[in-house]
Amino acid sequence: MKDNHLKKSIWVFHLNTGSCNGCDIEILDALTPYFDVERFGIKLVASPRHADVVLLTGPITVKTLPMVINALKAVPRPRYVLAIGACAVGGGIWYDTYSVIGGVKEFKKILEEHGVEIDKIVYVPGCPARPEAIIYGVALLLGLVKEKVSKEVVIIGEGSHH
Amino acid sequence: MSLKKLLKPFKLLSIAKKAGVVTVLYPYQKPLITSEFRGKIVIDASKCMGCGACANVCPPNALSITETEESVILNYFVGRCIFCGMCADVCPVGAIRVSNEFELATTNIDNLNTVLVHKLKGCVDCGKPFITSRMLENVLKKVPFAEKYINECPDCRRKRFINIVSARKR
Amino acid sequence: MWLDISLTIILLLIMLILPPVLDGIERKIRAKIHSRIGPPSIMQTWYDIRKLFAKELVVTDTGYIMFFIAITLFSMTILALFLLPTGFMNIFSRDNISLLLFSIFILAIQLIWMLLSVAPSNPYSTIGVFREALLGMVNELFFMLGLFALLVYVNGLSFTHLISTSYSITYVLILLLLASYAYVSSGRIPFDIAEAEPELASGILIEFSGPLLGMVLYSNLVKRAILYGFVANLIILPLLGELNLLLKILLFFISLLIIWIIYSVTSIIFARTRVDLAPKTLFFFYLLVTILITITWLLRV
Amino acid sequence: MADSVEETKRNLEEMVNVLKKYADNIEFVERVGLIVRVKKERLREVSRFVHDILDSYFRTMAAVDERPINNTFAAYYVFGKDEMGLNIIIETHTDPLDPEIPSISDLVPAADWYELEAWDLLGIKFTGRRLYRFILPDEWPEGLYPLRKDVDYNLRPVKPLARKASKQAPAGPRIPFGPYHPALHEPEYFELFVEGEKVVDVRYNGFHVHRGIEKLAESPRFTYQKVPFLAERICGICGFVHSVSYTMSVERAAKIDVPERAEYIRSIILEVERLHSHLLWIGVACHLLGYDAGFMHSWRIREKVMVLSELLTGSRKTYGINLVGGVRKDINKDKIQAIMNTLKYIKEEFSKLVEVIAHVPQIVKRATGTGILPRDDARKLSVVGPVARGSGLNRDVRKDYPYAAYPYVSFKVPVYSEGDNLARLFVRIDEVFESINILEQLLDKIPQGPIFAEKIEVPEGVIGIGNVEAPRGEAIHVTITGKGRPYRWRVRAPTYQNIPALKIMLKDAPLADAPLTIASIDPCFSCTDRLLVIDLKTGKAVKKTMEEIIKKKKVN
Repeated sequence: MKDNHLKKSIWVFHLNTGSCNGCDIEILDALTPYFDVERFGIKLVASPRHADVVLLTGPITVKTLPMVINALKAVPRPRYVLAIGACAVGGGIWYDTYSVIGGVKEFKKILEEHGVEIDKIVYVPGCPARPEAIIYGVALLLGLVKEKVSKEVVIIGEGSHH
Repeated sequence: MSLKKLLKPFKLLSIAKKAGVVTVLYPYQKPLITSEFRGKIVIDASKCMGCGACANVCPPNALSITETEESVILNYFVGRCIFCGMCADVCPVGAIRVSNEFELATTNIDNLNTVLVHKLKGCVDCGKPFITSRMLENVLKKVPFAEKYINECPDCRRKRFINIVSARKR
Repeated sequence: MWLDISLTIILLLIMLILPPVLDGIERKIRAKIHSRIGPPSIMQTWYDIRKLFAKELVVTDTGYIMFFIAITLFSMTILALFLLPTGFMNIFSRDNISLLLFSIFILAIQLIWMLLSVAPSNPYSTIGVFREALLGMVNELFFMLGLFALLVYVNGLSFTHLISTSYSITYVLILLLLASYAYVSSGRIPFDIAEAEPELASGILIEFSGPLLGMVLYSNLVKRAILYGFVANLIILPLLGELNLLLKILLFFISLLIIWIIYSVTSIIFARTRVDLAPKTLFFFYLLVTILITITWLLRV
Repeated sequence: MADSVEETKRNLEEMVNVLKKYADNIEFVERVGLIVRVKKERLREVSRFVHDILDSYFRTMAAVDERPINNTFAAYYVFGKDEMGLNIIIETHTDPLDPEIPSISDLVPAADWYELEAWDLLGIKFTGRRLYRFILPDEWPEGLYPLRKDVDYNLRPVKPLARKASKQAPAGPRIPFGPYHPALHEPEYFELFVEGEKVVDVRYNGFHVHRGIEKLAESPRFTYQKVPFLAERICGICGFVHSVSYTMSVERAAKIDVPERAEYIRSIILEVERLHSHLLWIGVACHLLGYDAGFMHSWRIREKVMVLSELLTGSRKTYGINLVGGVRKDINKDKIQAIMNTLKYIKEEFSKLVEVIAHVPQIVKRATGTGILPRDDARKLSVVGPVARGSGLNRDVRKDYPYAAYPYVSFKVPVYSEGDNLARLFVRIDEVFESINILEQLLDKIPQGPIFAEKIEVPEGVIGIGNVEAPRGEAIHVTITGKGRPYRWRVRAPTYQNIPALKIMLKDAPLADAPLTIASIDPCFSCTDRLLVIDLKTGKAVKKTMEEIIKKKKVN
């Protein structure tokens, strides 16, 4: 994150786009005594106008899409998105049904069409993403921790050296 | 009496005092995790034979099999994984292990993929790629006498079979 | 003279820096009562405000009105700070009407705060301001009554008159009234109805963003400090006559801190009252105190 | 005992005799209930008889596209007779080309949403009532019904509906009073029409979380053993409830005998889930009333339950261990000890906390006498769970339609008659202690043995009903079996039944009570909080009037 001011104070807005509640409850859980994200200077706010980071959960159903776009538009720049849970990252178990968009990948295209820019997206897999995973995602956004995952390609069989 | 009632809410302070600060200082401390937790699955590339049993049971299709001309590609997209561990249960060679890894956040969605490319072995007769070498090894381990015809692709095998039958008829 | 002025400037600076720090302390205490750690340092609120000033300002349809009102609120708050006798060492406290002037400023700030919520065209905000007004009606009315009683009691219109006052039951009651006023108008639970009810989704501040929000939040904290500083003055001024000046200043800040902490703990212990209940409860409470003040005043105890 | 069995039998016979008048065919199916097949013309009479005369309540309705099987559309209305623990299923069929069924929503108010849903998703016309778009988004093409068998599950007829966004946000950026709220979960929302601060009408604008789950389960992507993982994800709070409901419906349809130990484990996890859900709810209710300390501390206690669920199931949300025929994970001595320790902790800490919460004056004031649902209305709307029990209805699926290991334990069902928010709060508080009691008994009695059924074969074309008392009420799943996967799977979450009751609770009440009242039904696919405020006095949305005021200002 380039903005140094944001390092010490992050206000988050929770945007549910049709998730099952699992991740949403874990987000709330991250606020409560055992995890307490306030110790990173994180605060949950009620209006997207106040937010720096949008915590996006759910596969983005067709019905919520307009509201989601509006909410993201309302966030002042620089705006960041934390896509939390299997649904938000990859569309989840219902990634290809008739009533969902299917994860951030598709959603990004739609956002581009609407000219809504997002400065950075952090993907937090998990079903549900446990509070620690969410904290890890935030810590990654803040640059407190290093990324652990990387794309792995293994070639097995003839002509491969493994 | 009523004063006592009025002061009851202040008992909260004693509850808080007794509970103390309970916060777990993750990521500086160990997470609040039990031994049973199911996290990311780890595919042992030295065992996997590309049979696709895992992709078959995976409810969200986080594991998927793509077949191309010369290879079978097993793709594990952890971004959609629901961590049910069914794949580990059904894997015939025990190549899949459920770890308790949950620190999977990334800024690049591509990082969430694990790809296993199984190059297909060619048929001894026509040279068309048809089976992964691991599968071959495994079949041989279980049915040693299959050695004769296992190197042939199903098409060639069928052809040969037809040839044998028609030769007999003649 | 120069010493006076430089001391005043230093005190003013402290009063400008202090409110967010006090808020930081409050957040730490609240976290402790919640069994958790809370913000990383007591400077957290300052970090928040600094960040808000670095953010983009989204201008809405009614943006310029909001901007204008927010600026007015900010400057009024700073002006009121000048009038507060921080350690009774400011240039204005020499004049004869500082107490009256100060009170007028307090009322004006409340009024602008309400205007602030009319500015954005948002239903939540509108309902928020109606609620604020409903509560304000009772609160402001009894503030004026309490102030009137105080002015009569100390027999003067300036803070300097407080020094020569002595404690009595009447004075304690007046103090109670004004301290309650300070509590309610600083928007704390159970009386933060306008801002915090969940059906209002952060109420009157919903449309503010970036620097504008930072300004409003900061003004609100300074307003809190002013109100509590006022109460602190009421408490300590009659007590110290001939003390060393620096000691007096120190005492003022200590009592400000203590009042802030007591108020914040109270707000943690209780829940929010309902919008129709709050004015009623307050009215009867204030009425009772006012009647008692009158009786004790008449009996001269 | 023998007497009551005899009596039940006699009652049943009597009932069948009367029902014969209406029906073409009556069949009693073991583990499922009484299936009454009627012509659609007689549906209204028979449902009136079952609902009013037999005094049963409306549980669910499954509409099915059976054209590939028998060239009809079918509807299965499920009524429940609590005292006998009996399901009365009224089955009716209609024409495939122009499907029409007479509406019963005037006789059985609870059927209202079911008919709307069947119209929206299957295109079955219910005559004698107003039908409108209910679940699908506005842009969805008319005449395309996603639950029909000839429509693919992954059909996306409209380009991801971007048009609407631009339509909704004219001239410059504006805050969506879209359905989002920080504290609570989901994007459902209510439109409250207010006069000043008084609510005069409520409109529910929901189904934003519609993800096409039922259709997905019928798709080739799924099999009988995959659906439990889908069912869990219906709700992140009561996931296990849904997976048990589903597996139970299949097991009952296929007459699969689940080993007793598996049933015990299911019950244990269900109760653990109830504990976490109730603690969650109490915390959220405190938060809504501005009592964050209560929120923090009840969630602090709840965290122990979360750790426990992870220990028992491998997932903090009790996901992933339930399958048709049994469970995947056994519990051992260490785990039993862990449960015991947690229970002790919760009992101690929770009773202390409740004492404090119940004495915070504002909480008591705001919960007493607000959001009242009278008993009569509760009965008419067939509400379930704590909402029913808070209004004096003694309705608990665990007692009335026993399942899993509940027949083996004894417990009380807390019932309060006031019908206000406080009553519902008390029901939940009592249930926390009752859950602890049930868990202790279960742990004490758990038998040894296998945890998975030996033989699992599911015949085609049979109906099964699974019901579970979720923390927020009864969840009921109807499954009609198919080849390798459900032919039709109808899920009914408790909130579906309870939301219509909000209209009564909220009407003429102050706006300030609305959040707590809405939260008091513990909405599952949750809604709770985003409201569109419309002032009826001026006849316009407040937003508009405000704009006008400001315009006038500009002119001056």
